[in-house]
Amino acid sequence: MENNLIPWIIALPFASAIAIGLSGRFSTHDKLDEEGIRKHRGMIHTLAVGSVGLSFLIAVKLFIELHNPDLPARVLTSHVFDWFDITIPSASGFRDVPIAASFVLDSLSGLMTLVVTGIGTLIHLYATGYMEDEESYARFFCYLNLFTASMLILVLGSNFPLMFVGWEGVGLCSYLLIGFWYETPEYAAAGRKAFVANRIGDLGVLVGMFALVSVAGSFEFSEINRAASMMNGEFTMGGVALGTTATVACLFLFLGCTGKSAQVPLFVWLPDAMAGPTPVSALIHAATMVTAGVYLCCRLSPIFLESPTAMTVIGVVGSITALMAASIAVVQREMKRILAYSTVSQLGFMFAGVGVGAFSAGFFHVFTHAFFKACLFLGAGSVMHAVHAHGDADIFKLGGMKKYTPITRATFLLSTAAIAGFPLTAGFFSKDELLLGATTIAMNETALPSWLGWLVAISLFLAATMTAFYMFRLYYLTFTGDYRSADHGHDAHGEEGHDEDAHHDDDHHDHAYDAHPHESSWQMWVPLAVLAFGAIAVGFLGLPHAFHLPNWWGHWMDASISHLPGFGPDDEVTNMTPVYIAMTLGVAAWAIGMGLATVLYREKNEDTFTPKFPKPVFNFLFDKWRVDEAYEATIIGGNRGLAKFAGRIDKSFVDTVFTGIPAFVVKMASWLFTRIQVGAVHAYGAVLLVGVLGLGWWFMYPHPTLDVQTSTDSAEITAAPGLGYTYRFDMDDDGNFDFPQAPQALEIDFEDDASRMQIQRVVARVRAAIAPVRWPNDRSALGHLKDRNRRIYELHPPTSEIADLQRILQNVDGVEAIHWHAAGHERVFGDAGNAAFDYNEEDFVGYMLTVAQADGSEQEMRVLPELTIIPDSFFPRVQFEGSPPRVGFDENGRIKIFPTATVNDAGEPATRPDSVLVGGVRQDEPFLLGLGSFATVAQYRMEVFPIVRARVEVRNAFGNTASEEIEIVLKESAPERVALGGEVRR
Amino acid sequence: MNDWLFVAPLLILGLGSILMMLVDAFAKEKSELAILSSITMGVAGMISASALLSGAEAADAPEMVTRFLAVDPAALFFDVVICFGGALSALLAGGYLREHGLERGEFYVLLTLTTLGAVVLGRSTDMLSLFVGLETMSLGVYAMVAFRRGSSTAIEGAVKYFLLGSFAAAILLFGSALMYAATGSTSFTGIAAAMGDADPKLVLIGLLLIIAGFGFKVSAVPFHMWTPDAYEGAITPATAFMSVAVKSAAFAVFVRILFVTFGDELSMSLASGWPPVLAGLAALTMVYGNIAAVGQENVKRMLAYSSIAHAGYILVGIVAAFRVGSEAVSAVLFYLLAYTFSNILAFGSLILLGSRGREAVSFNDLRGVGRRHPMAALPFILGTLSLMGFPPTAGFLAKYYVFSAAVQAGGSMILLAILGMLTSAIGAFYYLRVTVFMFMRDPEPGQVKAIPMKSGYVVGALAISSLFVLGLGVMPGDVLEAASRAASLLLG
Amino acid sequence: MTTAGFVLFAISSVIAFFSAIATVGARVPLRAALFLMVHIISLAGLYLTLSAHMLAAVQLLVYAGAVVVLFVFVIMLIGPASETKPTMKNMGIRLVSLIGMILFTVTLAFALVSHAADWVAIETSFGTVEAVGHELYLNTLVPFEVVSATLTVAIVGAVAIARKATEFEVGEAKAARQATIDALEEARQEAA
Amino acid sequence: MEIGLGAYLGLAMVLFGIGASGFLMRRNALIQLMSIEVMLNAVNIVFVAVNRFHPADHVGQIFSFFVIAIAAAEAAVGLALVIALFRIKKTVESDNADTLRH
Repeated sequence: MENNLIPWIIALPFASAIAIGLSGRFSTHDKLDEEGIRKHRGMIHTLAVGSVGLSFLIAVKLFIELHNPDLPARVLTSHVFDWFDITIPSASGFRDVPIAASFVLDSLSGLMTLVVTGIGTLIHLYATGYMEDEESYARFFCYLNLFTASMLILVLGSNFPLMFVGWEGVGLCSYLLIGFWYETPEYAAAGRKAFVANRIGDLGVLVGMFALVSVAGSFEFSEINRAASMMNGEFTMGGVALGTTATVACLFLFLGCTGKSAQVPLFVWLPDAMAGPTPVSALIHAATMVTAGVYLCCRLSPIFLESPTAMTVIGVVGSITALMAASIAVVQREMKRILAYSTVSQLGFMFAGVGVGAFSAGFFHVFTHAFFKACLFLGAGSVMHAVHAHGDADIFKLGGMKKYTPITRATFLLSTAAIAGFPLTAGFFSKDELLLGATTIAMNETALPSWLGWLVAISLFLAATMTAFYMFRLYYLTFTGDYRSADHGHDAHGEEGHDEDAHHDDDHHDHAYDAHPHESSWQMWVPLAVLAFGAIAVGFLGLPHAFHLPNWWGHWMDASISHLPGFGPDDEVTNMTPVYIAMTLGVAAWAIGMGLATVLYREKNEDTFTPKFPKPVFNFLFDKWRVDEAYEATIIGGNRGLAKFAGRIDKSFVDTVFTGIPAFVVKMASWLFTRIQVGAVHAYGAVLLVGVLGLGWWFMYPHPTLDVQTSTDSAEITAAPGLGYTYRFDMDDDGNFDFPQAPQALEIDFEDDASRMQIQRVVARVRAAIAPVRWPNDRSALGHLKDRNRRIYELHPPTSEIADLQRILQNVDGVEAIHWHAAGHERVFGDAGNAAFDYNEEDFVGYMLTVAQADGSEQEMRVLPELTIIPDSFFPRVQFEGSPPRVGFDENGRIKIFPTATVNDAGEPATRPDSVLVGGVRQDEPFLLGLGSFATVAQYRMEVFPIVRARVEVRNAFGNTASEEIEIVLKESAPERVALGGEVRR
Repeated sequence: MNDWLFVAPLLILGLGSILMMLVDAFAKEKSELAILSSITMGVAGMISASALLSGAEAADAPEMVTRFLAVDPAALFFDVVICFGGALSALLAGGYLREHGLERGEFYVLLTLTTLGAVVLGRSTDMLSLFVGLETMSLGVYAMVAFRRGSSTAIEGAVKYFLLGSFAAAILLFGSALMYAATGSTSFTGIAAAMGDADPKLVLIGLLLIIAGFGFKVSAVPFHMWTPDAYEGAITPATAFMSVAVKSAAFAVFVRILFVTFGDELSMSLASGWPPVLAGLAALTMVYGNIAAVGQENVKRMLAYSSIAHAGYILVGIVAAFRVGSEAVSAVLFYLLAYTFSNILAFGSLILLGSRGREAVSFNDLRGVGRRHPMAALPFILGTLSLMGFPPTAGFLAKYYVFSAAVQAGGSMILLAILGMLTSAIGAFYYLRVTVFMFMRDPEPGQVKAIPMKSGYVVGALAISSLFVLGLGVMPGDVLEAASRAASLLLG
Repeated sequence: MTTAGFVLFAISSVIAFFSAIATVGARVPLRAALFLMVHIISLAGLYLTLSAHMLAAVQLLVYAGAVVVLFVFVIMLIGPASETKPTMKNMGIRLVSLIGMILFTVTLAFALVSHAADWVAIETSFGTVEAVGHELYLNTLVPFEVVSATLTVAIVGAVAIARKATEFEVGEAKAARQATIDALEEARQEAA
Repeated sequence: MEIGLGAYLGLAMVLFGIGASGFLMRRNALIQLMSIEVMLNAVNIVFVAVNRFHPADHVGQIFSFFVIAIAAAEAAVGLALVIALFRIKKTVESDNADTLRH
């Protein structure tokens, strides 16, 4: 159903971003006094929060509309305008596929929109408090609003290109916001890193998109999903079959997801992204943008389900990510860093879920995660704000914060419980669903292998245990115990005991924090409270349906997300074992992790556990498995070397050859061209006159072009039409016009018009059984391959052959010379024929002989290599003893063959008896070679084709004439019907 | 009543110019003629635009009018292009003339009447109205070029333009006379109807002379020689006007005459018709215009050569139409609209970047101005990007449509399209040079630094043009639809 | 065609031909203007052979009476400078275009001369003031109205170009020149 | 010798050519202007002559009427330009105006 409100959801934050951006430009702070700045900021945050809030309200309204029973499909669409057409190849040639700017709000994108706008509103509100001391206030909110708008385009776009606009948009905003404090080089570097990692992934999205579109023939998600069953065909790229379309597309799309959603191996950017302001971390790098990958998988769930291979890859990668990130988080010491790795780990959970086909569960985790992770980040931000930590806060310099920041502490605790999987919190339910998906796959017969299910289940259990552990570690160390920065006097750095191996970055913890922390303002704690409530409550939307509890989530998502057969929200669960296993694993993970953390860290002021890890292990974990170093050593290092090399090439070679020289040439040409522009009006007039004369020439002289189409029994000769043209045709090359008053097209029937055509002269072609060359493999004495790609050969005409031919043909009375030229190239190469010429296999017709006769006339012969016979050695020459057979012309210019009758010294016939054959019969007497018939003279096959020369003379209204000649080689079947001087011989 | 709508733009332009003359003569205070003329032309364009977009049709406009002036959608489309070009030029003049001490009311009267002539020319369906419209337009433009009468370059450009222009007009006129001799009719349709029995000699000579005449007006090589001099010599708003409205009007009637009068099979044949000729002219024009623009040091002159190059691209579209039909013509219409706004942006920015005594004319004047005044440099970049054909600007789509029409036409037209793309690549060289000079070069010591003028008019014109350049680039839908409707009705 | 018509045609065309050559070839513009007058009158004679009486009169009135007078007026205004001395400047280009033009003209003239058409009978009213006026004001009203715009443009344009600078303009021009000088001065100081 | 339309057309072409040659040859802007007048008059001959052979209406004569009017307008602007040129360059040689080039 059309709904015009949808675009407004996007337009509001977008407009606000523009307004704020412009206001920032036009009222820089140095022009304003205190009061002005205050007013300006008031304007900015009213706009920023208001626009997103309004979007949220619209989203809520539309979401309620989705429940309308008249909308069974639960889809609202909005077509805004036709964007552009793109031409794509399809089975039936090229076709235009329209791409519209249209949006769709269904159960999937509806929920995501609620998350983006709802949590977005809270974070915008929070940011007004958090960023209150920031100078680039306008810039921040401009970016943040722009991000929201882009994210909404990503979510609501109904087709791939539009989604990609959002996809790139959020990437850009993320880059801008990570590097928000770009004065600090590391922060700017973090932004760049994020951008590069994302760009690698984006390439995957594009490839995946075109793979899908090439089959579905549409960019619309709905169309692509409808075409899911067609995705099982082979997908070839450059002639190489890569697998089914679904597999190829899904793997490439997943590459995009690993970038955007920080999966192994492209996850490295996300922890560094914490360089940005905390609200950014909360909004972009925890709640919304990073889940775009999961969203994309859910959006295209029918396609992914077509490819078990891709699903397996996704499940494995997700599991590895979950485990790896969780293990890194265990030893980290900065609040946002721990949360960042936790995010990566949780994203791994989601993808592991997707990999086992639990799309709905995966997306449920996206939903719940958005609440508690946003709350955690904001809580961390609140703590940092309280102690005036810039960038990040070291938990070993905090402690006891519950005294100073009670509200933050309460919300943080609730969220920690949720993420750790405390029973009946949101995280508990969503993790349980994921585990359930895994165990179900493990223990049921499906398209997906059961080992995948076990792998996912076990790694998720381990990762969840670690999650509970490091989250409570974080909570205890931050909020319980004593505030370790209370005393300014001593060096906090040395106090901490455990960081003997302080080779890691310690920019931020070589000084203590503010001694007197304070609770944050209402703008900051209200969002915390709301989010914490969500972290506890939203889990109840997805109660496990195996126990016949109302599972609103599953039903709701069923409209947009596909599932494996038998896995629907309404399907009765027959085998309860997986359910219990999942439940047990979930609760156990929470209990073990939280219990361990409680024992080790509750009210403690130092970490007595992780430093006891063997040092290599600790360092390995602390340095996030040294992935960055590995990249540095391999890809980046290699790249850098390559770049240096390329740079040198670029400077020395490309800059001169490809840039410098053309630029110089063009400049010279420009100088030359403008010399005619001498400034005097007479010169201008003269050039104008030249143009007029040129046009005059064109219009006053006819331009005939002849076109001929032959078939077996007729030929149609057409001259180009022109105003006032009259035509005369000469069909026999005798200079008289046979058709003096002709129309522009002349059809000749060979049979009926034979007499009228009066073909009297025929150009003979001799096809000789020479050059039994196997092109292109032979690199014979004949020549060599000159250009492999274009298959051009440098061909030396066989000298011995020429000698033979010369011997035969020079016996023709009055022949003075034989000129060779390659037929396709019309290049004469002399009597001896030694010169080389380019041989292009495709258009090679044969050698052409021009036989110049004593009377000055020329006869043409064409010698075609016989390609069918391949003797052992090249050119087995017939040794002629005495005089060879002769080929000549009779008085009418017809081919006449004289098998010789001379005898040798021994009195035997001088020529080999079978050297002249017609139809396998040896000929002894001179005979005429008829049209269409052939004779074998020595190793030469001689054949006669009639070539008709037609000439048209065009006369236009001005009385000017021009003529054009065309040569028609009559087809093989035609000759016998055409009279040659009344004689036809077979 | 509805029928009046179709001649309303003409009436408004005529009455508006009379009003302006009266205001200029009798108003004591400095009057805002710029805004008055801009509104006059803007309203005229708006009326045509609304008639065009509403899809209204002149049910039975009086024969007296339709014999001379077309009332079809194509005519309305060209009205829009010409009037908007005129209105924006008036705004540019409003800033420029005042800043440079040339504020005289005649300019706006000339501008409005010239626009009237251009509209008549663009709409004409008869050799008579063609000639009258052409001369009205040309005489006005000659005067506008010479408007800064104390300047030797202005007078020089005007003299050359005038002499050659009159010469070309005489050639064109002789061509139409011969068409009359051949067919006994002067209306486009009348000539076309009688062409079958006409003496081919006269038709061919007529066609040749008409093509030469229009080649001059649209500045196709080798009839282009006046263009750089006239563009350089004229005051910048006049240059802007010439490059958009005058050129559009010439193309409008050229397209109409080619397809209405010479649209039959024989006139379009490859052996003796106009498509090969225009293809040749297009190739020459693209190559010459682009290459010659590279070596220019004067930005106006560079833009003059660039406008020659664009004439080449448009000619490609026209030639493509002989095979592809309305699709190519609609591409041409869209191109003209896109080109109008892009060029106004370029010339307008040039105006904006200078002020009295510090006029920006050459590339050297642009040195560093982008870093000193980024907001003023922005429209220039947008304009050059669009002229270069960079997505998502209007210029990109325009080029895309024209070249894709050429590719669809197939045969040797593909070569023409390839040539067009190659020469566009050369175009990037000199368009980007603007940006390079504005942002990456520092002024030489002792060089006068250009300082942007402060003029609401110019800023307004630039804002409107930017909006259109981006709007047409992103949402060309409605305009394209109107263009293709206009094109298909034009081709009948 | 009657004999009288033929004689008139012959005389007029010969005069037109030579007067045209004299016009474009005269060294002194004043003489050229007078030859132009002769040319115009001879054309009026040609028009009479074509039953265009009204037009012949208009030709004399407007061309001879107005345009040529305007030319003479301007020649007088400019004075001796209106004569140009023969030089070889651009002679190459000019000769080339002359040859090209002659080639073009001769070719086309031969092509056109061969055009044949039959004389057709005409009504007595053909070419009279009444008939032409009727046509002009009824059928070609639209171009007629547009021509008024053309003439307005010409007048406004001519005034805009040829008028001497007013006091205000002189002041403005001075101010503009001063601004340029100031800017140069400023730049020089900045450089120093 | 029968005088037909061809004769008029030929004459017109020759006069047009003379005018054009004058335009291309002469350096005096005034004479160039007069050459253009000659060219326009040659066009008028065609219109009037053809009208005599298509006497159903007066299109040709009306056309020449307009040509005359516009030639006058053109002369006005042209002469104004010549005066302006003369003011600045103190000459009416049209190829003296050649500082704008290349």
